[in-house]
Amino acid sequence: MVSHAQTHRLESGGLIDRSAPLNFRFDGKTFAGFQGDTLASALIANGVKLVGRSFKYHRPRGILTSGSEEPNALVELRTGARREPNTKATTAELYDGLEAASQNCWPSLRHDLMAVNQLFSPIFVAGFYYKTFMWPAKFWEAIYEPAIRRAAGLGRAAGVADPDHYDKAWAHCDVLIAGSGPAGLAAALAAGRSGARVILCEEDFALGGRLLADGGMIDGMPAAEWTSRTLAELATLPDVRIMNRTTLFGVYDGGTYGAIERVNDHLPSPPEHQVRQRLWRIVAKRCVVAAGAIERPIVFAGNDTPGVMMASAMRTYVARYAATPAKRIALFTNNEDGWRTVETALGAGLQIAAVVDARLDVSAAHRALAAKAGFPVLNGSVAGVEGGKDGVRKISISLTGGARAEVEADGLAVSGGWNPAVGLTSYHRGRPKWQDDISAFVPDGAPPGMVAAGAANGAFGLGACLSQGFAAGAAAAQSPGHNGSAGTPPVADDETFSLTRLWHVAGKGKAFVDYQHDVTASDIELAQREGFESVEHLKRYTTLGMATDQGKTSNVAGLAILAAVSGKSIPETGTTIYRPPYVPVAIGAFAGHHRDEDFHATRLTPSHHWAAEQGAVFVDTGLWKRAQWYPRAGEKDWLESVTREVKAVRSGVGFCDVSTLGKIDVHGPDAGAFLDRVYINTFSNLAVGKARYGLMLREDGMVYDDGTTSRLAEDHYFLTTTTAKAGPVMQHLEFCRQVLFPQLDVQLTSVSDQWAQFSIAGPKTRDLLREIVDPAEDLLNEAFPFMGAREVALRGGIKARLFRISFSGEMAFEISVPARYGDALVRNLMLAGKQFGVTPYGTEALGVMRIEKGHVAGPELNGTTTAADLGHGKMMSTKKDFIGCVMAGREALAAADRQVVVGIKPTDKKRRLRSGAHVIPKGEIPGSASSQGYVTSVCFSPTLDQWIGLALVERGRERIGEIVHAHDPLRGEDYDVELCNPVFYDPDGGRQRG
Amino acid sequence: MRIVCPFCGERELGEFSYLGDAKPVRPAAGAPEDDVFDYVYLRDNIAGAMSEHWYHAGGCRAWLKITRNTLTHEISSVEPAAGAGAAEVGA
Amino acid sequence: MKYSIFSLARAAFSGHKTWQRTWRDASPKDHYDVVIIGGGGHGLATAWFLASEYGIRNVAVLEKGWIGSGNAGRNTTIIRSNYGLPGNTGFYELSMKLWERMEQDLNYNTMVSQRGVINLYHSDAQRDAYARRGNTMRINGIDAELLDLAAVKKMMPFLNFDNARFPVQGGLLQRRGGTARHDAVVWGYAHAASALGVDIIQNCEVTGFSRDANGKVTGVETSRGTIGAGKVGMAVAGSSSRVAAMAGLRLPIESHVLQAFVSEAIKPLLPNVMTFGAGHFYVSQSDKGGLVFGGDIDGYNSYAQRGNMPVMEDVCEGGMALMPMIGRVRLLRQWGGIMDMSMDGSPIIDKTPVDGLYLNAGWCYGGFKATPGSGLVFAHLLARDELHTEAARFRLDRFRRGAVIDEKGVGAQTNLH
Amino acid sequence: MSSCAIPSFTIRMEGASVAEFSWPPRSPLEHALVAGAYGVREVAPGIFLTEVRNFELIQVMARRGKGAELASATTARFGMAAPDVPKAVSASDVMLIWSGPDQFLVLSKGGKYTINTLSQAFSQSASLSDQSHARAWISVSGAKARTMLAKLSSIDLHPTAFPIGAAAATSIDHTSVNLWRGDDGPDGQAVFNLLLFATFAGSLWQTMLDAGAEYGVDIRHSEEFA
Repeated sequence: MVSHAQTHRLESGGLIDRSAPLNFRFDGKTFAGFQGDTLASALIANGVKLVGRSFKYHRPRGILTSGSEEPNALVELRTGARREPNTKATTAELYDGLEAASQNCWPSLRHDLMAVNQLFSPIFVAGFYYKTFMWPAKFWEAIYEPAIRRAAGLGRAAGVADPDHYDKAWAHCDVLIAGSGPAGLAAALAAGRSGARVILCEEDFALGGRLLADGGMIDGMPAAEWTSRTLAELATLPDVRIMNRTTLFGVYDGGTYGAIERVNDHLPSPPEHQVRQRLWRIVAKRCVVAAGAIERPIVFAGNDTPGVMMASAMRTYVARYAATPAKRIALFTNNEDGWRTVETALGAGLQIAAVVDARLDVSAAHRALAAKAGFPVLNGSVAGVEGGKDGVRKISISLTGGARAEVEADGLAVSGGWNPAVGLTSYHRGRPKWQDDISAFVPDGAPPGMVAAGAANGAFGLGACLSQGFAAGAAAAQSPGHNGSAGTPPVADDETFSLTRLWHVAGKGKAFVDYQHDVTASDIELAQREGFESVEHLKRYTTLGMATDQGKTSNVAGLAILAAVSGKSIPETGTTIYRPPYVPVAIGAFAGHHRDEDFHATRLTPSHHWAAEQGAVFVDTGLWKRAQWYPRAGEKDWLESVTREVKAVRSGVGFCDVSTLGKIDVHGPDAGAFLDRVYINTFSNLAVGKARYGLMLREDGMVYDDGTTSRLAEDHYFLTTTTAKAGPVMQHLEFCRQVLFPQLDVQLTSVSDQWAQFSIAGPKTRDLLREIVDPAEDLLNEAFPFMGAREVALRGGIKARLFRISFSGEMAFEISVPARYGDALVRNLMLAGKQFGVTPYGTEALGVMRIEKGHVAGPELNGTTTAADLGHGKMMSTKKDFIGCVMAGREALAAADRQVVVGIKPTDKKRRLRSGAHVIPKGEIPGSASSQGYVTSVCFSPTLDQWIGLALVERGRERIGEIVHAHDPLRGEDYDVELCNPVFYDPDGGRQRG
Repeated sequence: MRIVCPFCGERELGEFSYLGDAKPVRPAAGAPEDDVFDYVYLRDNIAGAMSEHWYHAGGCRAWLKITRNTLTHEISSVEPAAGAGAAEVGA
Repeated sequence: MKYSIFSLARAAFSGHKTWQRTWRDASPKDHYDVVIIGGGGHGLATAWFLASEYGIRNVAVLEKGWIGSGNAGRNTTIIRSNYGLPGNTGFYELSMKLWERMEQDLNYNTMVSQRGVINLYHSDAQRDAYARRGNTMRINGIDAELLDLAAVKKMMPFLNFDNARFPVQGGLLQRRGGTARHDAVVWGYAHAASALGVDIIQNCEVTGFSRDANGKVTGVETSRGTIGAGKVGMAVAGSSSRVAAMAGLRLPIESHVLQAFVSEAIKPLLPNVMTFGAGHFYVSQSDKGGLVFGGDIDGYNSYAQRGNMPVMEDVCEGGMALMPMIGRVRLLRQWGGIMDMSMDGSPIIDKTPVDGLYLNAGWCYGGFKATPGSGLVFAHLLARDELHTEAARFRLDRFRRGAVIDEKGVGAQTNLH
Repeated sequence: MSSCAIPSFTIRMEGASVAEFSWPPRSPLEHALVAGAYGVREVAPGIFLTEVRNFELIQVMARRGKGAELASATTARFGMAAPDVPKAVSASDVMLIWSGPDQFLVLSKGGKYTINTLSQAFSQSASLSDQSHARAWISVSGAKARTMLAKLSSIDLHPTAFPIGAAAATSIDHTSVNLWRGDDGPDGQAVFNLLLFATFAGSLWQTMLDAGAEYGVDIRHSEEFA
């Protein structure tokens, strides 16, 4: 397709690279631009005026600004999975093949049928929706809300996974500088020369800030030359880092700053192995905010017509991009700075239609310029704009004194003064203060270590920017102790800044305050009339300042109008609270690497790769991957595999990796005394070479965790925790050791990763172990009784620890070997156990056997059960102080009608049980009063050949044998179950002691 | 937030975990139930400088007693818990 | 003036010059039957129920700043009644039923949108816990459905099902759950209460309590003078400890920051409210188009209304893990509210040991959905001096007795609730 | 492979067959680590990742009030004092790495300072735990080492902030690690060392590769004690 000619591009000038032409598409049409353009400047160069539609009325909108404060020119950038809604054309860097589309319009930008909303605009005033759509109630979700939702919103998200990658990084410096304008560069010079570590962040791709468009003379040379010399000097300083395409968006406690680096957004897609964007956490001792100021609009009728543009943006397009937003320009200003646009436009050979200046004291120099160039200077204000989606045609002016005038122009530059960029300085709830001479809020109460300099501090002159920036940089370097010479500060003259306050020109037609959200001056008046007088109420009622530009161009004008109608001063009215981020930041960047399978780290057991070779099915348990079962060829479902594994253990021998248990070495002369305080039962009297089951409470008396702890030496216990609580228990024990009982001589170390631990269970366990263990080790009951624990030698010279403990209820040992031998151990167990039919089993079979044995686990240790609830009330020592002992005695924890652990089995042996069913007394109607508990754990018991379960039931232990009702409306099931002893299998425990 | 661990130096917030008010002291064995209730449940919930227990979980595993202003998050002092670094005790 | 499409159309002819204040701008009187401290959703709802249900209209609501400036205006606007423990279940359902008639009750469109709330589960254990909770709901007459993977895929095909670290297995759905427009709830109650004679007094900070010789509270001292009161109700979640301390009370409450986030507005993307079960992330999309989302509390005591970066990252990581399609959607604003975190994660609505002083506190991060229910049961307590049957377990002495309502089972540590 | 002879034994099986058993230690990174190049290949690798295998790692924790005794026992045993601030000190065959208040790690070549050999020396003054199998040891070097580590670690690794011999107990990806800077490599580049928890090692390894891919990674493993 043929590229459209760049009809609005100047023959020469600008910071674009004319040797690097680029093609791009907007709404399906192909255009040409240059390297160094933004999408906005390239559209302007091609004479495109209509770029978007507004939020509520779908009014045609053009380009208002040249930066990240842009409210209007939002596009969907890129296509497919990379589509980015609401992208500001003013900051999107042009690249070859760029595709963008206008948004919030249908069927097309030029002929947007949603613009019918404008017909209803007399009704669609601020907050109209709070007053209607209430009847009939059902209609809200069915009709009104879907219509509102479809009409609202702006661009469309891609709707499919973001194909690009993001990462996050840390940086550290003495002095962090936001902005590379004159103040920022001067600050970097001073700090860098002093020897400080400096990071300077600039959101633009080009460095120089307003110098890029406004130029000026610094140290006797043109600004561009000074900038390049300065950058050259900074490049020689080893600890000065300049980061362009990087926006400092937030400041957090302790001098931590958030920044977003758009690493590859200027390319069609990131190169292989590279990220799209990078989130920086920058730790800085000092921060100099040299983020500049934002020019503010004046509110008048038709001020949203495409072709009405901020004066500074207008000259930026002309000077920096050699693109002409208009050929015949009118300027509406209330301050001196606006006139720069006139100078720039004249310099580029453009026509000036008129200057409308609200000030009475236009300087003689400006009047002379006007006379020379032949345009009128009108004292007054713009009252209206004639034009439409194709731009401005005519401007009507009310002259001071009441007369009216009209001027023909195709572009209107507007300057209502400048607002320092107070975002960063205000994010810790510092409220900016009003400075009368510039009629703007300036930073106050900045977070510790942060200062503002230059325009961000309300100093608008070039000389002041340089001197403030330099002084701030030097001071910021000094406080962390860098006292090198900062050298000579750069100097420049200061321009005069004179301004006559003007916020709003009364007139006919809609006058916009917040362009994107279509908030007009009359909306603000209405809100005030209805009592929304607090500036925060105003914001919430009208949505002023809540659009994607975060009110950068609208907030101050809005509160000024509110102040005027409520008869208060602007400082009395105050600002809303400033909220980070300074510019919107992609959610993907905050996530960085942590998405998809990398969302969280993964922990693998020592036998993981062996299990994977066996085709094990894995389950996520916290961060762990655990073998859930080991399917074999021909098995039709998990239940068949699990049933086989259980039967194999109960009849022969099997093993299971239990390395995920938390393991803690408890050392020291007071180790026993320490354990006595953290467990409800006593451990100081445990013999060396023995293990004991222990239960811990929280201080509020509820059960915290359980596990077995063995005494390996007089001053060495080996404590185990549940898999889930390994980390929290370690932290809790360290708290007990360091804070509660510091007088005890005890040391704790996590050895969870040091040991590969396996449970070997089944009647043939000893037979299998004998093949592995050194023949000199006696494993018979007399030498190694139930709950014995000691180190043994394995064949081949490896040392292992053996614990005669059983979770399955079978004759069983747990064996620990140093973790790097874990893989070898399972392979050797398989080899040695082949003759016994050894069977690896997973967590499902482990769970089945623990339910058969009535052992409590996660579903019962749910943080709301007491030791007595779990059937362990008698373990609670009455002879010692331990964590939780007092609160466990409170009346409700000791009540007779508590829900306690009991077994359940269906009266119909074929019936399947499900966890989460409620227990209702037989014959009672299910209801909140009749629910007496719920089913916590269920399994199919191969041993009993039926489903069984555990439940927490009121007075359950007194009701063994009672038939109750399992009520499960969620799954449409109701059936009878019998309450029974929770120990379904070998209640005497003969097998595990055998 | 950044915390200057007395053992490790300045570290970022993510390395630490929080327990809460360090003022309540665990009553000695045999204390009345009301005292224990007070220790476990009641809080001054100070708006201002507050003494707190933090744990350098992602670092040296020391429990710390930190004075921090709950209105500004400013940290004015950090000291180890009595049992952190106890090798010097009595030595 | 009654709000309707007709009054709106009429007003349009006058350029909307005829609208009155949404609520009267009242100055404090010397004495009220009931003074409520806190002009948030709960305080205003309490006043409205006192006036409309209990016939007590000599009521003032005192607000330190502007109404709705606390957590009422800083939450993620979710409404639901999917609780699992006795005490909570009935109360939140009472509240849900009041949401369902709120707009007609108040003549104010609070945009109650019953678009469904789904809690996703990622493991068998989580499914079982949700099954228990869902059955509790059903037994109490509350709608609940346990969805399997296929049903979740059909409803939300955009979730990450293929290469997730913790794959979604299903979800617990409450179709009647959803969202409401938080500020509108405040304004709606203010509008309706003011119309019934309640004085809403902004910029009026309570600085102390007036007590008689017996210690009974007889009024409040404020930045706008002393105001006498038959009874004083506190509804100042986030600041409960500070206000209670003025009456010499210590509470089982700590204040913590909860962050919330909103993205740029985009065209409809998410149909409902979702909670990720394998990380800290929940999300819905506002009618304006922004994704409104949040996660866990920052974890330490704070009154700073300012969030930290690690938690912000944690929340976004959860979001990207659940639905990587939001990677290029931009986060627009981040803010923090101060939560009254109670020691068992459940609220407290009770008389206090101080005669004449009544407490409504400890809402953790569940306060918004409770707004109408809280208003009704607190009004009941203030009017009748007895606990409403649906709030009977929210007693202050439950901690001492051990009758805690601990949905998460984490005990007396507020930052884990 | 000198001190790493694989223990083995044989047993007589039922029937007549003889099974060979052996105990080859398996690094937690054995599966994840694929020697060679990773990531960008057009440029010389900016990152060198080397897993060091075959080491002893003993955690030494002073007993209450026994700091001075432990210090003298340490000096007697190793001829150097254990650092009492976050540093790593080394002799030819051993490194003492600070790991927390009153504690340090003894890192030595496989078989050199085992838990058994050290238990005697410190029996009165310290508690010892063997961590030889609990960690994976990775050295990170190359021109882009700091840049890559800045994606993983919140610690300031600038030469002035983290000089040779500096050590830290810190976290990567919410997982505890020990990090220290050894002597610079022959190329003059800094060398950073990491001890990762074994069960997390594969996962963190992948995270490191992803962080380094854009700079080009050279991957290897070594039995040589650095």
